[in-house]
Amino acid sequence: MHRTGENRMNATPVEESLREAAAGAIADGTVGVVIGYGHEAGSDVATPLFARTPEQARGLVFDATCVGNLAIYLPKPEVRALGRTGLVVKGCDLRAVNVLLREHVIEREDVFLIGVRCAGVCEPPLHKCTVCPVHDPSGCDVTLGDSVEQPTADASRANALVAEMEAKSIEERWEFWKRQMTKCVRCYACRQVCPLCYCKRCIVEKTTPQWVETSPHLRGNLAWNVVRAFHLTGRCVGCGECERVCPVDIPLGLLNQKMAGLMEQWFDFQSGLAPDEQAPFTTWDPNDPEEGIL
Amino acid sequence: MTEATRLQTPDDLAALRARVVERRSAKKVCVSICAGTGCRAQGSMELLAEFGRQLESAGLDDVELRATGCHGFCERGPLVVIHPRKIFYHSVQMKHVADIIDKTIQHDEVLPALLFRDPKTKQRCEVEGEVPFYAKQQRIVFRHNGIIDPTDIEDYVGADGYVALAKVLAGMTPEQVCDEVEASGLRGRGGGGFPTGKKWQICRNQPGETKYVICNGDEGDPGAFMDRSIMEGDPHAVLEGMTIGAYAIGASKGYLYVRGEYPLAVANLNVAIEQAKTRGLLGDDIFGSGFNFTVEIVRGAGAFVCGEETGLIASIEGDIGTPRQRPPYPAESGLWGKPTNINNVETWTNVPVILERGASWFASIGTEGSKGTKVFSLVGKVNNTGLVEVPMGATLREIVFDIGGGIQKKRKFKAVQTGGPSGGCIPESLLDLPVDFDKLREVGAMMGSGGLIVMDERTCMVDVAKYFLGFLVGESCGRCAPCREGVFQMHRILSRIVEGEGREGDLETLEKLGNYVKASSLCQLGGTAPNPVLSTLRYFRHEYEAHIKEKKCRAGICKELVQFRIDPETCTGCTLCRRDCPTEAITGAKKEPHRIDAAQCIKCGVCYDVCNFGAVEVE
Amino acid sequence: MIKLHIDGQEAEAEEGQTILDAAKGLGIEIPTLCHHRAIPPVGACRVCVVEIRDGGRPGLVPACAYPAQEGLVVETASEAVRESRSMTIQLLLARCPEAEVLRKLAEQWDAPPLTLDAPLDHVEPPKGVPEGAGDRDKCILCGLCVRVCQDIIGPAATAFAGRGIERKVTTPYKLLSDVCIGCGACALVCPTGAIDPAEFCSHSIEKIPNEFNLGFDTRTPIHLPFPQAVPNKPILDRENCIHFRTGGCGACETICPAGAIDLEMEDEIVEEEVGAIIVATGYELLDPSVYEEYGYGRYPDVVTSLEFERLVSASGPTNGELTRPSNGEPPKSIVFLQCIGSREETGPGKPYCSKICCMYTAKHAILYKHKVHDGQAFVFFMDVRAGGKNYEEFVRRVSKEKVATYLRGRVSKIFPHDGKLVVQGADTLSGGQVEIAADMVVLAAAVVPSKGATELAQKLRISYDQHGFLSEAHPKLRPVETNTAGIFLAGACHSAKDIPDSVAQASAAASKALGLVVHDRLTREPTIGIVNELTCNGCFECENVCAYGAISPKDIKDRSGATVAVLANINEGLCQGCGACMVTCRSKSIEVQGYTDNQLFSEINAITR
Amino acid sequence: MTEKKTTAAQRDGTDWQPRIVAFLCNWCSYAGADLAGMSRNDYPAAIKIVRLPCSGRVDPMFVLKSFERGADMVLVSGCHPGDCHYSSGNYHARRKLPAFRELLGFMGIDPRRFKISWVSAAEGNKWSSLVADITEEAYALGPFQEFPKCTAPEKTG
Repeated sequence: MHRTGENRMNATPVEESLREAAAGAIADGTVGVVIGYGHEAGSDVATPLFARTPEQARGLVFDATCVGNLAIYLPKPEVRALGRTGLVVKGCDLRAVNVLLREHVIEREDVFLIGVRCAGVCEPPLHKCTVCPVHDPSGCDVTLGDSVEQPTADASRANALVAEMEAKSIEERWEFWKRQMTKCVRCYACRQVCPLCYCKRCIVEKTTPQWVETSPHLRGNLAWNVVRAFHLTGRCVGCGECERVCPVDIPLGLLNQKMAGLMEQWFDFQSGLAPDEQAPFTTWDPNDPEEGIL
Repeated sequence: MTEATRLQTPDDLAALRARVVERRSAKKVCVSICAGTGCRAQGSMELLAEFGRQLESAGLDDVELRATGCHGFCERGPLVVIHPRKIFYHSVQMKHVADIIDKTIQHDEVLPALLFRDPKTKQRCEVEGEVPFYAKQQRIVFRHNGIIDPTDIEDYVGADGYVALAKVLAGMTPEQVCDEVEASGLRGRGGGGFPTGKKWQICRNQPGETKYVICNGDEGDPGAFMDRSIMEGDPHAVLEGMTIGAYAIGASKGYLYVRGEYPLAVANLNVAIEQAKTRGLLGDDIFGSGFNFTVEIVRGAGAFVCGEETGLIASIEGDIGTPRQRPPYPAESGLWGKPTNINNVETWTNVPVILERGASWFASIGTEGSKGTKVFSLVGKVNNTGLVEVPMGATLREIVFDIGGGIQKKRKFKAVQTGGPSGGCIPESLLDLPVDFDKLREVGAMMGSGGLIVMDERTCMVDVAKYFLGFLVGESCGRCAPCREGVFQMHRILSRIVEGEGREGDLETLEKLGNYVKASSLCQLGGTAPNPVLSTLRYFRHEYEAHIKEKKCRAGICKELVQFRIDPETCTGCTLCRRDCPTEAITGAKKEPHRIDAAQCIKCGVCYDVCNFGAVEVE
Repeated sequence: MIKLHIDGQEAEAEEGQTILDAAKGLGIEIPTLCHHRAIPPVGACRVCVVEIRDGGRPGLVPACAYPAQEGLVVETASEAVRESRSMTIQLLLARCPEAEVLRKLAEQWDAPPLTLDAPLDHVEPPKGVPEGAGDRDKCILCGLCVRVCQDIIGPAATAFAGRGIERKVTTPYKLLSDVCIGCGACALVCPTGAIDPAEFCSHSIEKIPNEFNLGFDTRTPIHLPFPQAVPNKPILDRENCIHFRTGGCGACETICPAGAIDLEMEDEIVEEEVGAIIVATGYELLDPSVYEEYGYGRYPDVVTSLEFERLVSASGPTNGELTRPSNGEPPKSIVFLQCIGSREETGPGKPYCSKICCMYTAKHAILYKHKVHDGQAFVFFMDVRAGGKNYEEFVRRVSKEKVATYLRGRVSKIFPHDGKLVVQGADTLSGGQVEIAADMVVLAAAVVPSKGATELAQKLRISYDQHGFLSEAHPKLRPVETNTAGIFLAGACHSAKDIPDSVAQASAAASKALGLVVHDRLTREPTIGIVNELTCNGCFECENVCAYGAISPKDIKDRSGATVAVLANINEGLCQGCGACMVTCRSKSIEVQGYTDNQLFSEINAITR
Repeated sequence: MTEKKTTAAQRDGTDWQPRIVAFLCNWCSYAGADLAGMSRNDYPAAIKIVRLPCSGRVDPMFVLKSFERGADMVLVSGCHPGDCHYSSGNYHARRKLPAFRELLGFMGIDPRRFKISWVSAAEGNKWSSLVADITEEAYALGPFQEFPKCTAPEKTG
């Protein structure tokens, strides 16, 4: 991979301090690698940059193109083999790190978190940024950047798309999703990019029994996406990467948002806000809602 | 009173005594008036004031006026003695004061009318010692009574007071004191007769720092008042005795338990305690010996049973005066659970004189087993009532007839009751019995605290027994069943007998109950309570039998069993009985034989008592 | 050790012990009245007098208060002792002819009634105090009550007043006592039963209803739960105990000769690991006060069948004398009503038949006739359901021999009239209305499960029906087991049952339980979870959902011993096979044997074919 | 229970019978169903029971699988809350299954075809009336073919 970060002349103050922090951590052996964002020619979004030397850290950038969620790399054995991982995280990315911590995928001491305060990325801002509850990543080893006014998450906006869908009749919904799922080519990019899809063996790959039909017809596609959405229920932090990477533009985020909203509504739960939270499907309360039970 | 300085050493005491003696002898004449309770009742305090006024107006300021304790001859109060000749006037009244000052004091003239006239020899007795009442007495306990002013410590010191204490503290060990008292043979005068020295020794040998001495001044026997007289007339002697005793057993605190009915005794004792404190004779470091002793007065509330030592201790502790089971004896565990020595007033009063004059002197008086003297209160149907102190071993006859002057109205002697309500009745046949602890016990009576009640033929012994038992029923504390129930039941039987309801077997039941109560009671109140019944049953059983079988009371006391009748032969018609009869049951004209209307007669016996001719007969 | 001789035997005593103690050591019995081991002796009653022959001042002394002294020679039943003791008893009897204890002693110690003028009649009762602190006819003035209150309990509510024969136990100024805490220690130590603190305590002393006798009489805070209780030992009811309510009293601790009471003790939760549980929570009766027409709760003479059981029981509140609760008179006529709340499809009752009522009502009728020979008994019934060995014969006998008149029909109303209860009912066999004036009505109320049985069932994870009866695993084939292994049912907690059925089920439950626990190894269902370590992510969400704590981390090591992974591991002893972990596992790395996903998929496939 | 084969061809016919897959916990609902049988209660035979240890054992995918295989309705029934034989299995089910139903509904699969109920071992009567009721509803909803039959991409407008 060809890194172009060094070519960028006028680094912002955040980037300066980011590079300094990363170079320092690498130099004093705190970490074996810092995973951050770099600019690569031909890509309109920032790409991952693995800095293993202080010099390489000079290539780190932080700007509106830094959309991706780098937490995806944390569980990977080949990354862990590089030594302690330094990770540049935005607030939204930190939520994914928190879920990984809560699910014992990584241990806190295995990572060095370089938090960057972020008001939102992309122009116009992504959906996830407008509803983001964590602009200021807390609990990181280093936190950089000017403090960002914490805008109240726009709940109505967060639920607007879901509400729009729910306003439709059953048949209309069925038709909508049938149309969407028909497009699915079962490339599993959604799975690959999801920082929380870290299973050694995905359920789709379990054949005895065959939980999900693997051939890319509508019924299998539906089953896969139901499973995917349900496995992320109470866990998905809404980074939106799945939808972003979907080659056929299935609105996967809509399903995740539906379930995340449900968790918040039923169990007052938002995923990834803290590393020691209790996932809603691993606990219960005698006073849980009884709706729709005969 | 001169300057009230603290007496630091025995020498200080001797110096004070010398000063007092010298000052007393300077005054040639002294009018000594009995201020004992008996004489006060007869106006001695008014007499004292009158003497004071008249002596002052006569300008006789070198005549000393002294209010003394009881002389004992209370029958003839108020008593006045004129010193230095010790002329003994009795029954002195206000009208005699001027005469006495004029004649006796100023002109050394004796007023024969005020002298005692011996009814036997018809001779006038000029001094006390010549009066038969005093002649046979030996006054050791009463050594100061009637002589000193009990409210003036200097009088007591002048009469060799506190010499014994000085001697003890200056040169005797506590053991020596105990030994001395034991050698004297002094026995407790409260009734038990336990050797005093031995008692002290036991208490002394108990472990523990804190010990107490108590003076039992709860003189509860009806008619007895010798302890009262001593406390009123010679309080320092009591205090001195207690102080010596405290030194001997190792106590530093004493309690004087005085009957509430004895206000004068309390007053005089309080004065004495204050004076002794001022003089350093009570308090810390007495006579520079390092020995400390204080005395507190506790006033009893008048329960007879508080004379019992454990009852008394309970009373001092603030509880109901109820005796408890002994052992442990107070010498082991007494007041507040500490070793405690209790002696009565008369015993304590003997102590100083024993230590002053020596054990052998004391032991020379009295009988084999009972040493010293005993004060009796001689009362009843005897001519000379009062307090008499005789050596142990004097016979009842001497006491009743020689000292007491025989039975009133020349009636026949029937019995003498000794030892208070729970004593026994001694019949005429035992009149020559030498009185001491052991002899009295042998005949079923007891020394007690020294009551002697003389009874004449007009005394029903069943009624007497009932009377005393009635007293004891009321005074039993009620704790133990034999005393509470047994004495009560005995009293009920006696009541029935005197009411003519006596039954066959009653006497056996009485004896059985009596012996039972004696043997089984918790304290000595119960242990002696049946004595009046048992002793009268022993000596006067025929009277009981007459009551039960013949339904007769020969003494004419038990109303249900008596009929009074006037013998027309003997009746002179003097009308005395007719006039005295409270129910006008007697009729008859002057110089005519009278007769009694049995329907109206309430059998009070007044006619019998007033008839000078023996015309009233009892059937 | 002090050595002394008692009745010719050598006795030993410790310092501080009395002759009584020493005699006790030899097994020599000396009667006492005013003595109680917890209270310092006073030697007041003199019943315990013994004779000192030697070694001390000879004479009679109270054994209870006289210290054992070295060398004492004591006779406990000499002539003098016997005479004294007999006289004491006679005198006390003269005071209190009613005192039972004295009568017994009089018999024992040959104390014929004295020719005494007794009983006493001039001891006036204290004013303001209803009957005096002491029952004058029984108080022997031993003073134990006064001493226990003063020396042991502390408040000194009573004391002696008066001297000698006038002595009595009373309160200060003869007024109701404010300091009395109502502990009843006085009544406890009183040898004659003369004192009752309720009579002089200024605050009312709450009587505690005796639960076992269904409130027909009262009990003390320390009481035997019921006659023949096992263990047959008293229990202390903390709620009513004065010590626990006020911090005072504590008399029991002092008084108990065995020193068995420790008021510092706390309730503790005892944890036992057991191999089997038998639930036998029993039943109670439906509260018949829901039926206004029967007047239960309003009319004291309307009782339930269980209350009737207590009233006729020899160990019951009336010692077996059957009396009307309202006035204590024997009921001359009695009406038994069956099916109160049973076999009722609507209303407050139960749809089921309570099964035991027909039989016990027949028994009650017989018991009634035993107690009240000339009484009349009536039974209102719906059907007589006396199925069982000799059951029908029994009921038939009761009806045939006219022990009770059986009336088929229901009762519509019970109302009091003229001291009686008028029972209005229908006699459907004769087709007429009947009206019976009864002294007593007994309601055979429906059998319902004990309170708390459902809560217990929830704790034990066993099921119960809509009435709260606990459910068996299978009504025909596993009638003793519950659905939870190791838990068994016995008796009426399962359904209304009579004694033979309860005994049979209990025996079966016991043998089932024993069958489990006698083995060294537990045989159990193989349906437990197994982790597939190849695919386990080690996220431990399964650990979170496991109700049994059966899942724990397991270190996976390589050959060098280094930990390469930490994965879930299931303890097969703890796992119950519920499968919650399987559902939670996203990578499907756990399978419950017997309920594997494969098996269930096959089932789904099969039934949707 | 009598079983009638239901085929696609018959679905519009009068003898069409809904196919209801019921997942019952072993301790309560299965026992309740058993009780209904023992009590000789009548209830429709359309229901096919899969016995599991616990309602907490019901993987939501079983539901989807059942629909995929042609079930017209799915029922999951367990112990009443608080009564779970495994203490909390039904509490877990109470969180997951309704959430899954929401997801299905969101995706256009009629949530009325997925029933959840609590039936205790003693509720034989509840069981039979419940089955009668949902069978009635299943008839009303008609056959559910959209999901199982969508294997081939449909040409949509």
